[in-house]
Amino acid sequence: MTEETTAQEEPQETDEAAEETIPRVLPDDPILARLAEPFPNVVFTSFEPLAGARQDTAIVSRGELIAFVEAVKDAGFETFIDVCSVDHLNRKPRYDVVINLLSMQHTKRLIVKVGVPGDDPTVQSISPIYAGANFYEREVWDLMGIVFEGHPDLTRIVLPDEWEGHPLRKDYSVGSVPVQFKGSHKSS
Amino acid sequence: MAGEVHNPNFLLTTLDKGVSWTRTRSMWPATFGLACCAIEMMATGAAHHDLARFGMEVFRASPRQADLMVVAGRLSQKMAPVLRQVYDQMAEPKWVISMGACASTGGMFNNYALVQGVDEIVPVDVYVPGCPPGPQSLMHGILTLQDKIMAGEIRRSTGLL
Amino acid sequence: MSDTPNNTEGDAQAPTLEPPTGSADGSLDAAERRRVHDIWVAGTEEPDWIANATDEGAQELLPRDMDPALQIQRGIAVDDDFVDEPIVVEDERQILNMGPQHPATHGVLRLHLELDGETIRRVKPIIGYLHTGMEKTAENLTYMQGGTNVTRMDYLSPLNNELCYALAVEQLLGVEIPPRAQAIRILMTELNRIASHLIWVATFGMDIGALSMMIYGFRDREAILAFFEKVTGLRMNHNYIRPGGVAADLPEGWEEDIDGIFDIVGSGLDDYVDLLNRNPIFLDRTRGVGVLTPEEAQAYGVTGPAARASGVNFDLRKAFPYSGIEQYEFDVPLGKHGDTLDRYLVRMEEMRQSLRIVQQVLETMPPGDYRTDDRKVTPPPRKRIDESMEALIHHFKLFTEGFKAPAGEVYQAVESPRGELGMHLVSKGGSKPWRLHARTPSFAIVQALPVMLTDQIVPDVIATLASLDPVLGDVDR
Amino acid sequence: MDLLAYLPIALMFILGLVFAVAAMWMSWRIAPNNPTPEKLAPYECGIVPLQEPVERFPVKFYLVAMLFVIFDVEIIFLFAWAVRMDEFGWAGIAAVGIFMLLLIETLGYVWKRGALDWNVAHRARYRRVVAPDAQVEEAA
Repeated sequence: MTEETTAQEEPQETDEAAEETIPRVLPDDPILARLAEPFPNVVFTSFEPLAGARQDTAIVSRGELIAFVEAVKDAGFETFIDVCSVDHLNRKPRYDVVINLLSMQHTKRLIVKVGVPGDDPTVQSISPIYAGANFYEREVWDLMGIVFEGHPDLTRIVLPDEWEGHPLRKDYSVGSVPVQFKGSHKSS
Repeated sequence: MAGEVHNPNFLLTTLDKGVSWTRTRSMWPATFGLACCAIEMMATGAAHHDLARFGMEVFRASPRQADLMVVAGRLSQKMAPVLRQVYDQMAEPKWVISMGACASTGGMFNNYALVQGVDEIVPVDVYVPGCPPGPQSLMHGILTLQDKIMAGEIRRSTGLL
Repeated sequence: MSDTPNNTEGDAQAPTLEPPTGSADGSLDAAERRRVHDIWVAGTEEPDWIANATDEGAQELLPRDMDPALQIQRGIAVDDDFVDEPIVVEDERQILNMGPQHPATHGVLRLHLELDGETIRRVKPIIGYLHTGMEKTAENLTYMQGGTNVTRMDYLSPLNNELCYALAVEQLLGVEIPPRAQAIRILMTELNRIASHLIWVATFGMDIGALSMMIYGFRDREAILAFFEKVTGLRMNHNYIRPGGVAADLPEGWEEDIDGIFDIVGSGLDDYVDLLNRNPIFLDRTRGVGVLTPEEAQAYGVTGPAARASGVNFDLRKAFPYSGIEQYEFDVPLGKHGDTLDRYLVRMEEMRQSLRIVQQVLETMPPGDYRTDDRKVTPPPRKRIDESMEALIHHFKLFTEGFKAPAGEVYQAVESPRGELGMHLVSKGGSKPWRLHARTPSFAIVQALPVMLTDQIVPDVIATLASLDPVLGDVDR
Repeated sequence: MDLLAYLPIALMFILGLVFAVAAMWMSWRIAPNNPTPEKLAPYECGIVPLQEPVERFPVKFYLVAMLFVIFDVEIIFLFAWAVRMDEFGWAGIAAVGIFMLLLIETLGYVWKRGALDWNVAHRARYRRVVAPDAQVEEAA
């Protein structure tokens, strides 16, 4: 089962230019198949865990994110669940914005992943499509520093206003106070 | 209070002891519940463990009517000025109990987000250990504070009483 | 680009979410009375007519005449909620803080209210006053220690957090959990749901004015906490459900304790129903207050009892069953109007259903091991250590460096008392998670507050907030 | 003129005075008192307000206060009657009836004019739940 997840790994490197090495396999699920036709270079992978739901992931490039999310919404994924971000630090598109959507009608989940480069961390905001994405995108901006264009109110939500830096980035230290007893971990 | 009593019908005490006694027996805590310790503080205040036995009949929300501030929970950097403001707006004489490991020393969250110990912001009288401290430990902390008040002097007396 | 979810089961007369019709060209003067409420926008300077403003500069309420395009982009154009002419005087406007230190905000939530007399014209929830940086801390704790960090997020239902974290890690490891451990997990999380709903009933009653509910709720909850203390050793923050099973087996005589809980909580529930359900004051305070329509619930990601009260028929325990819960039968209560009364009725019914599940677990508790015997994941029993060298090595490695999880990205969701609690776990093969994001239900509930609270009077805000039961540890993490 | 008869009253008066003054003096001497600026600032749930809160309160609060005063004073008048109700007989009841009628009439007027209406029932969301079938013309 583990090679399944590793297979999931390398498509991220190539999501910018979808090479031909990965055969264009349409997902077996009818809804996702219908969704996949109009978007040739969106890579669909799925991961069958031991417990819980089958996890379908769609790796999208930044350019067509808005179009794809709108298509996903029309395909029946009407419930917005989550937007979060992952800092891969030394991977080529450094950040991953992970959008989690749920379809209550078909009881299906879809995770949309967008690679965001480290030097210009901006991506389109999906709050016009899902109003629920507002606070989540503000939190991602606040903690990870990814700017969402078109977001109505991109201010800090969780940290005090005058805070500098984005703590969840891997190069931001934990900021722990060194504890007095000997041999404790230095303030990493 | 007063040690030896010649005549059992007389109760000899000093003004300090008398006033301190009145202060300790009806301290109203200001609700400053932040996180998990606040749930234990509410459980202590509810019927089963009943703080009213120690004179803490009711948790006053506004600092104007409170004598004791129980900081129950983890204090984040964004909440620190609020804590200081509420502490300043409490009327003297006022005391602070720092309830739980997170309030006393930042607890298990030694990171950027928490103030590592409430005593960096407000003077603390009693630290209650535990994560969260059970109702019994909180009550023990309150009794310790009452003994501390009984021992202390009420005000620097300036000559003429 | 109107934002109209094609939702089928919303009842007919609930409004769909389209931007105001009169604004094809974006100008709003046509429908003067149908003023559009934005939720909040900041970053533009404050107009002079707002009498005063409190601090936190960047997060001020936006002036009323904001750019219509932004309103359309908002997606949710909450129509002015008045049917006939509103009795609201425009210029007597006041900005108040229902601030972090407030008895009725269930923690350190701050509501930035713009008031017209008692009517609330605009609300802005400001959070972050309990931000503990848990997601950053999670990256420095091994998988074994992660439970202690995660269990302090939603401090009213710690066992649900631990279960979600444990399931996510087990998905990565692909380890098989013995049936007894799965049954114990369901037993503990359902009892935790009842304890969490009991606190909710206590504070909900107290906020509405039934002060004695606070005493009853906490009194009944003590019975469950005593059972938790007996099984896990702690009243809260147990770290009992760990990757690979549970920390310890159930003590002898746990069946009698559960029967004791049935009597106390069962009779307690009947008392609350007699006390509240036909009480005219309670009904007046809760009917029609804080209405959330099914489309808004889905658009904002509100799940759990708050969404089920609006008629959204979705429960994770039925849709995506986990940890063997599909073998117990229980039903999912649904409301119709999505107001505070329906949320109350849904939660009371949920407590009864949880009691039913605990009853079934009590009857069908399988024997066997309470954690997996794959010694790479769970430590060997204590006495084995001094018998075999290999057990000692396992024990030593597990507690110093922790086990290594294969690389991968996993999302696991669990039905917590407040809604869908999900853990997005990314691992790069080390013994510490590379990234752990917790999708918490209260965050979505707080975000949907403006939609429910606009044009209400202040006492209704307290009733609505109490019925939604947000936990601020959940919101700020 | 036996001033002595009035001695108890004088004593009571003096005692009252002494007790009041002693209590005030005791609290002034013993209770700590340092009015810091924060303490004098208005309490806004812990947030430091930039400016003083607005002085112009909406008129609706003033209306409710006035109504309370009117009906409270009305009750006080009733006390005098209630104490000796049986002696006054029907004449008493008639007098009080007229007095009460006047005030109930004002209550009716005020109720109709909407002073007691906190526009809870005017909200579409509230109407849809409380009276779903009432065909009220929705705003266009």
